[in-house]
Order: sequence, then C-alpha cells, then structure tokens
Amino acid sequence: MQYLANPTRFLKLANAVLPFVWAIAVALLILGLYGALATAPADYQQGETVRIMYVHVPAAWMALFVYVVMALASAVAIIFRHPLADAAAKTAAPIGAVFCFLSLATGSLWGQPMWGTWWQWGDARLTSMFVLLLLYIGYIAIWAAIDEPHRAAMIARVVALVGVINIPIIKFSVDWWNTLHQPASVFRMDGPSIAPSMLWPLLVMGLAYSFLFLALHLTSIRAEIAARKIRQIQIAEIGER
Amino acid sequence: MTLILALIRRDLSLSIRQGGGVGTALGFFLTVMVLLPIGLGPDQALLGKIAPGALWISLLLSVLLSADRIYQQDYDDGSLDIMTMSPVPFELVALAKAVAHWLSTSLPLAIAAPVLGFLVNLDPRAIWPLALAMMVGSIALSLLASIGAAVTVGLRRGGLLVSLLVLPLYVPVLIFGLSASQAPGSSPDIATPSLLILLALALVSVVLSPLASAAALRSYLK
Amino acid sequence: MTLILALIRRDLSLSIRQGGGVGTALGFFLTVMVLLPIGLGPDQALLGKIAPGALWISLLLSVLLSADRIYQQDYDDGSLDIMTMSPVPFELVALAKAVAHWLSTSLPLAIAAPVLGFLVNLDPRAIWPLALAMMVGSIALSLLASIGAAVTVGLRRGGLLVSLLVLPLYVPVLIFGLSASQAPGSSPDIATPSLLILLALALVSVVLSPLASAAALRSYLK
Amino acid sequence: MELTADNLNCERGGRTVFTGVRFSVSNGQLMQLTGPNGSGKSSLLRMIAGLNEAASGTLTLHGGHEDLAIEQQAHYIAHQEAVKTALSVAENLSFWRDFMGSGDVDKAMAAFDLTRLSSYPAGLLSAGQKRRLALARLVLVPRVLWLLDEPTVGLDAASLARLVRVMAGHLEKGGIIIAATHVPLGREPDTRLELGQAA
Amino acid sequence: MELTADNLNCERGGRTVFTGVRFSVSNGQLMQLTGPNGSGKSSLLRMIAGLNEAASGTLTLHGGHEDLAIEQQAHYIAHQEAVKTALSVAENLSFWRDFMGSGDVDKAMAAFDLTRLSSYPAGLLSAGQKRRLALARLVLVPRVLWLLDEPTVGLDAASLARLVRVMAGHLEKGGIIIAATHVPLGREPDTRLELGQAA
Ligand code: HEM
Ligand SMILES: Nc1ncnc2c1ncn2[C@@H]1O[C@H](COP(=O)(O)OP(=O)(O)OP(=O)(O)O)[C@@H](O)[C@H]1O
Ligand SMILES: Nc1ncnc2c1ncn2[C@@H]1O[C@H](COP(=O)(O)OP(=O)(O)OP(=O)(O)O)[C@@H](O)[C@H]1O
Ligand SMILES: [Mg+2]
Ligand SMILES: [Mg+2]
Repeated sequence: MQYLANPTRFLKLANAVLPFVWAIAVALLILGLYGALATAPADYQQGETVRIMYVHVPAAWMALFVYVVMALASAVAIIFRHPLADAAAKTAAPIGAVFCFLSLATGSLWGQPMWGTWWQWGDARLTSMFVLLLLYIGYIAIWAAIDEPHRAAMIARVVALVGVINIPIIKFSVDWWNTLHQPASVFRMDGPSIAPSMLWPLLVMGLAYSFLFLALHLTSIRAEIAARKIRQIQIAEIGER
Repeated sequence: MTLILALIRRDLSLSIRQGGGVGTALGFFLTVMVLLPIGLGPDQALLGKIAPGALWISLLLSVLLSADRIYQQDYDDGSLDIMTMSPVPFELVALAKAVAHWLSTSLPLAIAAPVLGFLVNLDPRAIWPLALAMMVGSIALSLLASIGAAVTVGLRRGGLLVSLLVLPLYVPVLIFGLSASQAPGSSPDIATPSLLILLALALVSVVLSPLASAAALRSYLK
Repeated sequence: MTLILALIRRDLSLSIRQGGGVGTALGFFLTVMVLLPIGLGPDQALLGKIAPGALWISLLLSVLLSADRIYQQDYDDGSLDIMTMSPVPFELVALAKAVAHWLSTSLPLAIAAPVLGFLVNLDPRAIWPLALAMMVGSIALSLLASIGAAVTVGLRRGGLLVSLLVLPLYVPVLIFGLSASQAPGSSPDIATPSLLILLALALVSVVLSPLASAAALRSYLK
Repeated sequence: MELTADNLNCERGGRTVFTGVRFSVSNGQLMQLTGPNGSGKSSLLRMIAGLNEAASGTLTLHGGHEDLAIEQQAHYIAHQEAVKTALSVAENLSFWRDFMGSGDVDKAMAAFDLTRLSSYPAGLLSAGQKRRLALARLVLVPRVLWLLDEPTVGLDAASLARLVRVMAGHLEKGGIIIAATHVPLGREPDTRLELGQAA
Repeated sequence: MELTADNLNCERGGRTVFTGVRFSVSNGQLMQLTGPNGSGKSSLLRMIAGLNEAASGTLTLHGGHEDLAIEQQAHYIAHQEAVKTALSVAENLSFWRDFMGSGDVDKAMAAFDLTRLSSYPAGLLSAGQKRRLALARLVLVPRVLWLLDEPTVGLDAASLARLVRVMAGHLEKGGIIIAATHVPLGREPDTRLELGQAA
C-alpha cells in the first residue's frame, strides 16, 4: 500500500491493469447476463420478473460495499495519511451512489408486481437504503461545498466514518423490524438457501459488478490525479502573475 | 435596472458557489419526506391521501430554512450598508434578493417536488395541478420568508424566530396551495379558484415583501 | 472540569440572552404542529393515531434547526481558535457545547412536547412513555445534530447541508423513539426494548459526537 | 462645494456619545477625525453616511447634486469591508461597479496593486489585501465625498503610499475626504476635528 | 527559554507563502514580524499558535513546560477578537479566566482602562475598546509566549502607551513576544524578521 501511495507509481500501475480489468468486467457481465436471461429458470412463484434479481441484488450489494470501501479509505487516510486514500474515497462516492440508485430503481420496479407497490415508506430496508443514497449525496455535497481540497478531505473523512453506522442497520434491518423485504438468502451464517441454477448467475453478476466498480474506480482516481495536477498548475500561475 | 440584474446575478452565483442553493435544499426536502412516512406510519392508502400535504409541508420548510439567511451575510459584511448609499430604492434591493432566492432555490424545488411525489404514492393525475400550484405558491413562499429573514437579520440566532414569524403567513399559502393541488375531476372542483387565490397571494407578497423587508433592514442599519 | 462547567454556563447564558434558545425553538415546534394537521387533513381519529409521530417529527426538526449553529459563532469570532490552545482535549469542548445545547433547548422541548400533545389528540395514556422516550432520545438528537453543525461550520450556507447529513442519523432515533412512545398495554409490547435501544443510541452518540465534531472543527481551524 | 455640520448630537444605545459637533469641509479638503476610543469617530462617519440618525443637529452638503442625498454622493469604507469571500477580486469589483453605476475595474485594481490577484477568491486574501480591495471601490466609482474609517489599518508601506496618492488625486479633483484615524495618514490634513473624551 | 523555528515552509490553498524561515527568540525578547501584505505574517503566527500546519520544518520551545504543547503556553491575539457581543466586558473576561485556568479579571480590566466599561455589553464597544478587551486576555492569564497580530490597530494614544507598558512588564518577567505589524510598536524590537515578497 505504501508503494501505491505514490501517485506516479499508482498511475503507471493503473494504466497497465485497466485494460484487463475492463475486459474481465465486460466478459463477466456478458456471461452473467447470459446465465440470468437464458439459463436460469423462471421462478414458480414469480415468473419472469425474477430476472430483475440479477440486476437488483448485486447492485444492492455493491451499494453497501462501495460505502464500506469509502469508509475504509477514509480511515486509511486518517491513520496512514496516504495522499491517494482521499482521492479513492472521493471518487468511490458517485459510483456507489449510482449503484444505490440502481438498486432502488430496480427494487421498486420489482416491487410493483411482487408487493403491489412501487415503494413502501416506513419499511426498514427500503427506508434505510434510501438513507444510504442520501448519505452518498451528502458526502458528495461536502466535496463540492468546500473549496480547499485539503480541508474538504478532512471533513469528508468524518462524514464517511459517521455514516458507516448506517451500513449494519441496512444489512440487518430485515431481521430487526418488520419489512416486506425478504431476508438474506446468500450471505448468511448457515450457507446460501437458493437454487444453484439461480445462484451461479447471481454470483457471476456480483463478480461482474465488482470488476466494473474496480474499472470505474481506477479510471476516476486517475482522472482525479490529473485534475489535481491541473489545479496545482493553475494556482501556481495565479501566484506568478 | 442593470443594477438589479447585477444583484440578482451576484446572488445566484453566490448561491451556486457556496454549496448552498438547490442541491442541499433538495436534500432537506428529501429528508423531510423520509421522516414523514416513518413518523406517520406505513399505511399506503393513508400516505397516498396525505401525499400533497406532505409535499407542501416539505416545500414550506425547505424554502423557509433556505431563506432565513438571505440578508445575513450582506448584513454582517457591511454590503447592505453600502447598498443603502445608492440612489436605488432600497425596496428594489430587497426584491432583487428575494427574487434571486426564488430562482435559485424555491422554483427548482417546486419543479422537483411533484416528481418526487412518486415516493409518497401521489395520485399521478395530481402531478400537473400540484406542479402549477407549487410554482405559483413558491413565489409567495420566497417573498414571505424574506420578510422573516429581514426582521431577524440583526439577531444572532434568528433562525427559529424566523419560523415563528413566517409560518403564520404560510398558513394561507398552504391551505389554498393544497386545494389547488387536487387531481382534476375530484369534486367539488375548487382547484381553479384556489389557484387564483394563490396567484393573488403571490402578487400581494410581491408588493408587501419588499416594503416590509426594506423597512426592517433599514431599522437595523440605522 | 471547572473549565467545562464554565463553558456550559457561558453557552447557557448566551442562549438565553440572544433571543434564541427555548422560546423560539418552542415557537418553531408549535408552528410545525400547526401546519401538520392543516396539511394532513382535519380527521380527528386519524390525527390521534399519528400524534406521536407528529410530535416526534417536530422535535427532530426543532432540535436540528436550533443546533445547526452551535459552533458557528465561536468559529466566526475566533473563540474556537483560542479554545484549541488550551490543555483541555478539544473533544471535551465539543461535548460541553452539545450538552449546553441539550440543556438549553432539547430537554425543555422534550418536556413540553407531551403537554402540547393535547393539540393533536394524543392518547393521554401515552404521555408518560412519550415524555420518557423524548427525554432519552433528545440526548442523541442534540449530540448528532452537533456533528452536523461541526461539519458545516466553515460553510456559509451550511444550514441545509446539516439536514442532509444529520437526518439519516436521526432515522433510527425516530423509529425507536416512536415505538418506545406507545401507550402501555398496546400489543405487542415493544416499548421497553425500544427504550433500551434509544438509550443505547444516546450513549453511542455521547462517545461518537465529540470525536467526530472535534475532528471536523479541527480541520476547519487548521 | 461644502459639507457643513451644525450642532450634531449623537446618541447610541441611550447614551450620549458627543454633543454640539460643528465643522465644515469644502472642495479639495481633507479633514482628519481624531479622539480617544469610544469618542464617536465611527459614529460620526456613519451619521454622514446616513447609517445612523443624529439625535439632533443638521448636516448639509452645499453645491452637490441637488436631487441626491448626501450618502448617495459618498463612499464609506469601514471595518466591515463589504467583500464577498466567495467571489474573486475582480468579481467583487465588477459587482460594485454594476451596482453603483459605472467605473473601470482594471483601473481600480491597478490603483491598489491588486491586478495580480484579480482572479483570486477574496476569502483567501490576507488582511491588508482585503483592505486594499475595499479601498479600490474609491477609485472604481467616482463619488465626491469619501468617508474613511481608519483607512490605513493593515496596509504595508507600499500600499499606504498608494492610498496617499489616490487621496491626493481625489482632493485635486475637488473631492472631500473625512478620515478617522489614530495614526498619521501620510498627508497633512487641511482641518482637524478632535472629538471629546470617551464616555 | 527559547523559541526556535527551523526551515519553516508555509503553504496555503496549495500556494507557497514562504519558505525556509528561521528564527530564534529567547526570554525577554520582542521579535517584530514585518513584510508586505500577503507575505505570511499572520500565517506564521497561526502556525506557532498551532492553528495552521507547517508544510515542513520544525518549531521548538526549549525550556518551557515539558508536557505542554507550544500553543498551550501561548496567547494569540488576532483580528478576530474572540469577544462575545452578548456578554459584558467583565463576563467575557471571567469566562476566559475560567477556561484558561486562573487570573484576575479586575487587574486585566484596569490594565487596559476597561474598568468603567466592565458591565457594558461587548457588542456596543467601539473598535478600539473591543481591541482592548481582546488584549486584556494577555494580562488576565499568565502565559509565557505572546503572539500578537497587529496589536496596535485601533488603539488611541493612551491605550497604545498602556500596551507598551504591559509588553515591557511581560518581557521583564522573562516572557517572549512575537508581534506582526506595519506600524511602529512603540518599543524597539530586540530582533526583527522580515518576510519576503508577497506571492
Ligand atoms: C426499492 C425496493 C428495494 C430495495 C431498496 C431493496 C434493497 C435491497 C438490499 C439493500 C439488498 C442487499 C441485502 C443484503 O445484502 O443483505 C437486497 C437484496 C435482495 N433483494 Fe431487495 N430491495 C428492494 C426490493 C426488492 C424486491 C421487490 C424484491 C423481490 C421480492 C427483492 C428481493 C431481494 C433479494 C432476493 C435479495 C437478495 C437477498 C440475499 O440473498 O441476500 N428486493 N435488496
Ligand atoms: N485561508 C486561506 N487559504 C488560502 N490562502 C490563504 C488563506 N489565508 C491567507 N492566504 C494567503 O496566504 C498568504 C499570506 O497571508 P497572511 O494573512 O499570512 O499575510 P500577512 O503577511 O498577514 O498579510 P497582511 O499584512 O495583509 O496581514 C496570502 O497570499 C493570502 O492570500
Ligand atoms: N451599536 C451601538 N449601540 C450602542 N452604542 C454603541 C454602538 N456602537 C458604538 N456604541 C458606543 O458609542 C460610542 C462611540 O463609538 P464609536 O465606534 O463611534 O467610537 P470611535 O471613536 O470610533 O472609537 P474607536 O477609536 O475605538 O474606533 C462608544 O462608547 C460605544 O460604546
Ligand atoms: Mg471607530
Ligand atoms: Mg495579517
């Protein structure tokens, strides 16, 4: 990690890996979609709408995961003062927000046929997921609102770490209080409780999303480093004039 | 006139740069919308029934809270002092600042609110009437809030006092706004007359607000 | 220790003198309570059912809005600068200011709210549980709002950003506060466990809030 | 042109700050206001700027614009600098130019050596730089009467020299300057007004 | 006792303000900080007060309290005066006394001739009176290192003389003073630090 903390070295590495990461992401995505749309059976209860699951569930996982990544990067930034950790947290946020939005959108699309409603306020899982979206927006707003990058970084760390409390609340909300949403069937103590023919496309999609995230994240960190350099040059110019 | 445009332009660009403005007002709006259903219970039919009310209350509170500092900064840094020293009627200055607030915050909220109505099971047929009513109503909201902002500008913690002063003025806007937001076809059809009253309220505040705000501001400056 | 008491005492007397404090927070509370029935319709039975929710939401918003400037003035006039130059851990300073806010505003509101419940047809048997839940919950509310206040202290128009940041943290307080406010005898009896969770939330925020607030404030000062 | 004060009394917060102040300044004159802290220098300037009311007494400007009030022909530079921290130096000046009429932003920046800082956000300026930005309003829009409250505060030697030059230019063109200050202004005043003991 | 700075670099908002600043001041010495606007005087004082981070370089206080950081042994008087407008003069000082340890409010008020104003709300003070209230903290609580940013601003002649006397007393007792200023302090400094050209 110490090695990666140097922006130039990071750039070199990112440039080298990125094509492969993109390639893997696309390949997995194709495979996963094939599995989801062609081979996986329609549900005996839910019919064809079950296929929304292959978009919805991994998106929900990623929304949670990306926030954790963001919080971890913030913790790393506080403890080890890596110059790149803040950039990593900053650039993860918009991607996470998109995943979060995707999960919300597909969830409510799915909810219409399943529960007979787009949206159910007061439902623990749904509400807390929505709150997660708000947290993402708040985090992004902090970066936008503070001019000085150094200061924005420090404040954003606090916001990310305070907000991370929400993650377990979302994860366990289905167990804790009444909700329409079904409890975890993949990540649970006693092993997955889902048919293998549905499980593998789901897991492949999960993997595809992960690589997609990695690709997007590396790309935007690279852009962020470039933006910083430009900013520095501009500031230097103002100074000289 | 260019002078007033210059002021509006400045306030707009300040509101964009200072991380205030629409973004966060929208955030607040959203969060009130989150709290209401949680607090009021998850009954879907009930929610659908109270949806316009919930949207209007969120709009009221968001506008009120974003407006409470319209004049604060200009007061603190002495800009208002300088502005009184110009041949322009001070009322126009007050009007310009309220208009800038409306453009930068209330109007975007009024446009976004009906769309967010989906979240609270808003009857889709009510979207257009709601959007129209909110657009007209938000004019009154911005202008009335700016009176409160002016009255409390010299008080350090005026934020809540503003609410106390302005919310009574908001009650008529809320009442007529709500009845103007009814889905077409609901009987009795009071949407159109209510909308007209709302328009009248907006016009009255266009006249009243600059006068009252300017007077209040002047008395702090003297 | 005397130092912390001195700070709490100062903040209390400032909040009394500056026309902020309980009076206006109560005013805001009242007006939200007035708007809710207007916005949500005048059905008495319905109103009684949603009364605890309405009271809780008003409490949340009043605390949030009164807290959003806990640190602002001390930041603007340089007092916070001087406070960092003392041997006291800055976390204690943050804690003291949040405690002063709780004492001056949230606690009085939590005590007054159940009494005002009469206005919204609150089930009289729910008064005691509601009062207890609100007293415990308000601790968490003040402390969490102070995080938001610290995070936005250097931003001019942070008021609304505060909401965006804090309301997500308020959701659990609202949920458990509501279920802890049930009239005794309602089944299932979840009031007691919810009250315990509320207490736990309060304790967590006592630890978390000073850490987070101090970190945020420090980064604005550096 | 002549600004005359007759028997001005000033009350603030119920207390009398000064009584019976008389003076008259005319074209091309610099009047220096002195007096101990709290003697009412700032209050007097605000009074002329129309920002405080006199408890009694009159202020008249002979020979100015007939249909403009005194404050509409005056610049007032105070401790609060009326500078927007979120706007750049040039944007701050452009706004005041548009608001006050017409003027030349570049010339104003040049007069106080702000040209290099023109696109710098005003919030990041040092104390003296910010002061210079406030003073630049004097050059930006021509107004006949300048009311300066401790104008030299925070200025370095070069900027002080610039201010002196700008003031000289204004006086030559027939302007009037009233400046409250505890330190020498870098130019002998034409008249002095010494306010009394602090209450 | 000695405060030493070695090769201090200061960056603000990504721009380098100064580099390679070295100095050392010891017991009983007054160091005057000079330099044009924007050269970093205020930034340097804030750095010593622990309110800015140095981009690089070190600051050490030899012979002070071992277990206290530099800023905990220092007073910092800046443009923002840390005065609560809603509290009276005496209440302001009592609060800082309680917060900073112990001290004598009456003595502090007397040192800057504020006794007559003791029950006056600080919000109604004139600029110079407010400044004196801020300066009174120096006398209120004894701390060895004084960091003064343009301390003479707004003071009338009598108050300036008082400040000079208070500074002399502090130096005699072995204190250290670092003062940034554009105007003479009323006392010859023992050392000077001239910061470079403004960026
Ligand atoms: C807007 C509405 C919805 C939201 C916000 C939402 C949110 C979530 C979240 C956050 C997860 C991840 C949970 C975890 O990892 O423990 C998840 C998983 C899941 N959701 Fe939804 N969901 C919504 C609607 C639905 C609907 C309508 C269905 C179908 C009945 C559904 C079925 C599932 C399933 C099967 C999982 C996988 C659970 C697992 O195996 O762990 N969701 N959803
Ligand atoms: N908060 C800030 N962020 C970024 N840059 C800043 C900030 N404050 C000051 N600066 C810049 O740092 C430089 C030094 O400022 P500083 O206030 O230390 O100067 P100074 O020597 O005290 O000037 P003056 O004589 O005007 O008081 C200036 O160029 C200023 O623009
Ligand atoms: N807003 C106010 N309300 C009531 N009294 C005030 C107010 N502002 C100032 N005063 C009082 O009026 C008197 C004159 O204040 P003013 O600021 O005019 O003095 P000054 O001569 O400018 O002093 P300085 O040299 O300190 O700037 C002071 O005694 C002050 O306490
Ligand atoms: Mg003065
Ligand atoms: Mg300085």
